[in-house]
Amino acid sequence: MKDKPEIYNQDVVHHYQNPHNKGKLSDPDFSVTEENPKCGDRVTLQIKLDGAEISEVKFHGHGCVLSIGAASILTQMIQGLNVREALELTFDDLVENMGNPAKMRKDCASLSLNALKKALSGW
Amino acid sequence: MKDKPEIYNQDVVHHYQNPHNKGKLSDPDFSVTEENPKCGDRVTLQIKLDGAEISEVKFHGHGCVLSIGAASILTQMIQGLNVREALELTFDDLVENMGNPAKMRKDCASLSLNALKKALSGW
Amino acid sequence: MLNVKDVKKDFPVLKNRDVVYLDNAATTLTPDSVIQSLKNYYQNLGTSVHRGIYQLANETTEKYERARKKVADFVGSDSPREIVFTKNCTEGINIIAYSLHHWPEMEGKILVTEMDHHSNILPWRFMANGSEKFQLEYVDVTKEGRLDLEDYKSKLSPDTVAVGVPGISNVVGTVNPIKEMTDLAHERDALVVMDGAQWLPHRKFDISEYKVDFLTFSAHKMLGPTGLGVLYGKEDLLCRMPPPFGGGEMVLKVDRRKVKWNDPPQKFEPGTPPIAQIIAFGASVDYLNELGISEVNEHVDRLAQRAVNKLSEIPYVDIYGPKEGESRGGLVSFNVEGVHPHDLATALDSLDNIAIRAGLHCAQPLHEVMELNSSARASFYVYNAPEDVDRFIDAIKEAKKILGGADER
Amino acid sequence: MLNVKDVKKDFPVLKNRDVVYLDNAATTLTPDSVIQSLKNYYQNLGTSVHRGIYQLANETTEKYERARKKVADFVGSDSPREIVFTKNCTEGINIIAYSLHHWPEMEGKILVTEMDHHSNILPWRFMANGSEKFQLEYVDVTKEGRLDLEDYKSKLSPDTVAVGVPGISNVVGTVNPIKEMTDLAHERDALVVMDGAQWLPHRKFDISEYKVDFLTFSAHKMLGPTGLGVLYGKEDLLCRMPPPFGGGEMVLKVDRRKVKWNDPPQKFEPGTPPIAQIIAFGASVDYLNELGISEVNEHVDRLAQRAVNKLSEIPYVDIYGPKEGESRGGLVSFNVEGVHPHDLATALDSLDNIAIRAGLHCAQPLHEVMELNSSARASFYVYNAPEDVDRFIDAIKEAKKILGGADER
Ligand SMILES: Cc1ncc(COP(=O)(O)O)c(C=O)c1O
Ligand SMILES: Cc1ncc(COP(=O)(O)O)c(C=O)c1O
Repeated sequence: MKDKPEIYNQDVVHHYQNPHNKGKLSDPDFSVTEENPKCGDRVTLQIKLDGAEISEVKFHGHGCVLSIGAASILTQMIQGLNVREALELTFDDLVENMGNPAKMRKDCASLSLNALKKALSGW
Repeated sequence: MKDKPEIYNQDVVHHYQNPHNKGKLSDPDFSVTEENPKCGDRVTLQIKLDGAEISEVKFHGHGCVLSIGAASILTQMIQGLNVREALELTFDDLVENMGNPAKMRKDCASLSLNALKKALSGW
Repeated sequence: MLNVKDVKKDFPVLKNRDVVYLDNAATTLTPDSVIQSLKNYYQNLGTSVHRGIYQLANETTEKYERARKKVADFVGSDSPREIVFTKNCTEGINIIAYSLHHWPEMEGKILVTEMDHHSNILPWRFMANGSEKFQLEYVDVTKEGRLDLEDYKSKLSPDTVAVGVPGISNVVGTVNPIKEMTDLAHERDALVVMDGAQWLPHRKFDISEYKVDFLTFSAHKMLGPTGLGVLYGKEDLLCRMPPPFGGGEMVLKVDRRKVKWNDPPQKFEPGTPPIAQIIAFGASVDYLNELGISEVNEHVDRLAQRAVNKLSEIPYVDIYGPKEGESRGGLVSFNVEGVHPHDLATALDSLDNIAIRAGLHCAQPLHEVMELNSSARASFYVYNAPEDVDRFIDAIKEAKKILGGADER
Repeated sequence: MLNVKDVKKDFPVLKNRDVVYLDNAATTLTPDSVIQSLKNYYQNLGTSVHRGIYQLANETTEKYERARKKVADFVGSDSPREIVFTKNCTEGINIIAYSLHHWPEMEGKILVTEMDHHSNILPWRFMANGSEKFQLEYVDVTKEGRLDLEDYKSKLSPDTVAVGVPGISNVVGTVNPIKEMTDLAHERDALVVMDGAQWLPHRKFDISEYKVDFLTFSAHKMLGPTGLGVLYGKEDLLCRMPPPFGGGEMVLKVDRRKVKWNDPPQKFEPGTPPIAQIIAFGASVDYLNELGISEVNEHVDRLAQRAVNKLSEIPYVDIYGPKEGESRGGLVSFNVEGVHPHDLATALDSLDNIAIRAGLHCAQPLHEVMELNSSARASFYVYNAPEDVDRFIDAIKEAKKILGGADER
C-alpha cells in the first residue's frame, strides 16, 4: 500500500463527518432535490432569500463523501451571497476547495451545485 | 507489371472463348437457372436422361470467364455419367480443372455446379 | 492449474501500469497475441472482406471466416453460420428482440428475470411497449439473489414466446440453472435467450449441453478487442427469423419492391463488420483454449471463493449473492458499512491502485429487490493472483479506518 | 499539395505488401499513428469508460471524450453531444429510421434516391413495411447518374417526414446538391438524413453550411479502425427522439415500469462502446487535419479526374457518372467491353497487384436504372499517386488484350 494514504483532502472528510448547515428550513423560498442515478445519492438544498440575498441555506440527504462534503462546503460558500453571485459559482470553484477526486467524480461532487443552479434559475 | 501475365489457366480461357455444349435442348428432363446476385450472372443448365444416365447436356446464359468456363467444363465432365456419379462431383473437382482463381471466386465458378445439384436432387 | 506469473507476462497493461485490475466483469485486459493480431491486420491486410475480388481481400476473408469457425467451436456449435458478430453483447439482444417483434407468428409473453442486466431487460421492454402482441413479465429473485424457480414455473405459460436469463448475474454472481430452465421452456415451446456475458469468459459452455436457442456475449469481456460481441442462434431459427436491420451485405437481391435476404450470419450483419476485431478475437479464443477453459474456470472460482471467505470474516462487510462455498461466477458484490461504494472505489484506487467497480452495475431492478442503493464489485480473471485478493482485502480495512468513522446519513 | 511519397510512408500495408490499393470507397488503409493509438489503448489503458471509478478508467474516459470532441469539430458541430458512435455507417441509419418509427408524432412519406446505397434504402424500407404510418418513395436518377431535381421537388410533399440522400454516390461519384436539397426539405419541415460515407473522407463538411439534420459516415473509410461509424444528429432532435435500442449506459433510471433516458449521445449508445476504436479515430481525424482536408480534397479530385480522362481515351471503356471535368467524388465506375467486371478485377490483381472492386457495390436499384448488370470501380485516397492511376490504366489495356477477345454472350 502507498505510504501516506490520503484519499480525500482532510477538509472534505471533515465536512463529510461534520456537515455544516445540515437540516431543513421550515419555510424555504426554494427547495430542490437532485439525485445521482448511478448510486441513488440524493441531496436536497433549501434556500431562503432576503431580497436578492441568500439569508438562510440548509441541505439534507444521503450520499458519499464527495456529495455530502460538497453540499456542506457549498452551503458555507453561498451564505450571504446575492443571487447573481451565487449563480456565477462554477464547478471549478468547488474543485478548488475539494481537490482532484471531485474532478474525477463530477457526478457526485456537483449534486448540490446543480440543485443550487436549478433553484435560483427560477428566481 | 508482372513478367508472364497469366490470369486464368489457358484451358479456362479457351473454354470461355469457345464454350462446349452451349445452347438449348428442345425437350430437357431438367432445366435449372442459377444466378449470382453479386453481378447478375446467370447460367441455365439443361439435362436429358437416358434411364439414369446423362445422355445430353447443354447450357446457356451470360457471365464471366469463370462462370461460363466452369459451365463448359462441367458439361464435358458430366456427359455420359449416371446421376449418382454426377451428384458426387464436388467443387474441388472443378477447381482441379480450373486453378486458384476459381477457388477465390467460388460464387462465380460454382454457378453451374449448383444448378446441376439442384436439377438432379429432383430425380 | 494456471501459472498466474506466466499469464501476467502476456498482458502489457500489467507490465506498464501499477494496477490490481478487479473490474473484469466490465471489460478485460488484452494479451499480446491479440494486440499482435490487430496490428497484423492493420499492417498487412487492411482491406474489407469480399472473397475473390483481389488477393488481399481474399486473405482477409479467410482469416475472418477462420475466426468465426473458432468461435463456433468454442461454444460447441458445428456451424459457423450460427455465429453472428455484433458490436457488443447488448446489440445481440436487441437483434433478437426486434427480430421476434417482426416475426409475424410471434405473439405472447416475454419472461425476463429481476436479476437481468439492463441489456437483457430494456430491449424486451421496448419490444413490448411498442406492440400489442407482447407482454413483459419478471421472474422473481429472492433477497439472497437467487432466481425463484417456482415463480419461473408458474409464470412460464403456454403463451410464453421467449425467456431471457443471465447465465451468471453480473451483480450477485449467481449461476442460474440454465439446463433446467431451458428444458422447462422448451416443453412450452418458448425460446430461451441466455445472456452469457458473465459466463463465457471463464466457464465451459457447450450448446449441445445447454440447448438454449440464443446466446449472447461480449468479446471484450474475454480478452478480445473492444467493439465486439457475439450472437449465437440456432441455424434453423436464424434462417427463418426476419432480419431487423437493413444495409449492405445482408441482402442477395434488391429491387424496388422485393428483397431476398442473404443467408445467416450475413443476414444479421449489415454494413462493414468489425473486421480487425473479429480476426483478433480468434486469437483470444486461441489463448483461452491454450490456457484451457476448465483451468480458467478453476482459477477464477478459487479467487472468487478466496474473496468471499476473506470478506465474510470482516464484520462490517455485507456480501450479496451465493454464500461461502456455493458456486458463483468470478465476482463478488458487497458493501462496507459506513463507507459509500463510490468512496470505497476511490479509496482502493488511491490507497493501492486497486480497480473495482461501484454503482448499480446496470442492474437497477435487482438492486431494488435487494433494497440497496448501490454496491461495490470486485471481479476476477486469469491474470489475477491470490495476492491481488489479499491486497484488496487489506485496502478495504484501511479505507474503513480512514472513511468509516462517520455515522449513517 | 500532398506529398504522396511522404504520406505513403505512414501506411505499413503499403510498405509490407506490393499493392496498388484502389478500393478505398470500401475501406481505407490505416496510418501508423492510428495503429499506435490502438496499441496504446490495449497496452496502457485497457479499461472501460466510467469516469471517476478509478484512475485508469478516468484516463480512458478522458481520451475517449476528447476523440468525440475532435469528431464534433471535424464536422463543424460545437457540441460533442451531437456525435453518436456506431459500429458502421449502416447502424447510424438504422438508428434514425427506428427512432423516427417510434416517434409518436411522425407520420408520412420517406424519400430516398435511386442512387442510394442499400444502407440508406433498406432501413427505410423496413420501417415503411413495418408500419401503416410511413410510405417510401424514390427520387429518380437519370441514366447519367444524376439526381432528377425536378422529380425531387415534385415528390417533396408537405407530408414528407424525411429525405435520405447520399452526399456522394458510391457508384457513380455524383456530388449531390445537398444545400439546395436541404433548404427545400426544410421549407416543408422534412428532416434530411445525409449518408456521408463517401463525402467525409475527402471533402470538407461543415454542418453550419449544409444544415442537414442527420449525417452518418464510416470511420473505417477515413483512416480509422474497422468497426466504427458516426451518427451526427442535431442536439435538439437527439434530445427529443426516442432511442431505439436498449441496454446499459443509455438510461439514467430504470424501475419496473418507468425508464429515464440518459442524455445524448449515451442515449443512443447502449452497451460497452468500441472504446479503442473511438480513441484511435481521434488520431485519424488528427492525421487528416494535419494533411489539411482541402489538400486531401484537391489530391483525390486530381486522381479521379486523371482516371476519368485516361479511361475516356480508351474506346472500349464505358464510364458512368459525371463527365470529364465535372465535379465527382474520389472514384470512378466503368466497364470494359467484352470483359466481365469480376474478370477485370481478377486480371488487375494478378497482372499488377491492383485492387479494385467489382459488382453491384450494394446499390442494386441504381444499377437497374443504368441498365447494368454490374460494374468495376476504382476509388482513390491520400496514399495513391498519379502513377497508380497510370498502372491501373495500363493493366486495363493488358487485361483487354488477354480476355477481351470473346464476343458477347
Ligand atoms: C454511400 C455509402 N453508404 C453507406 C455505406 C455503408 O457503410 P458501412 O459499411 O460503414 O456501414 C457505404 C460503404 O459501404 C457507402 O459507400
Ligand atoms: C450480464 C451482462 N449482460 C450484458 C452486458 C452488456 O455487455 P456489453 O457491454 O458488451 O453490451 C454485461 C456487461 O456489461 C453483463 O455483465
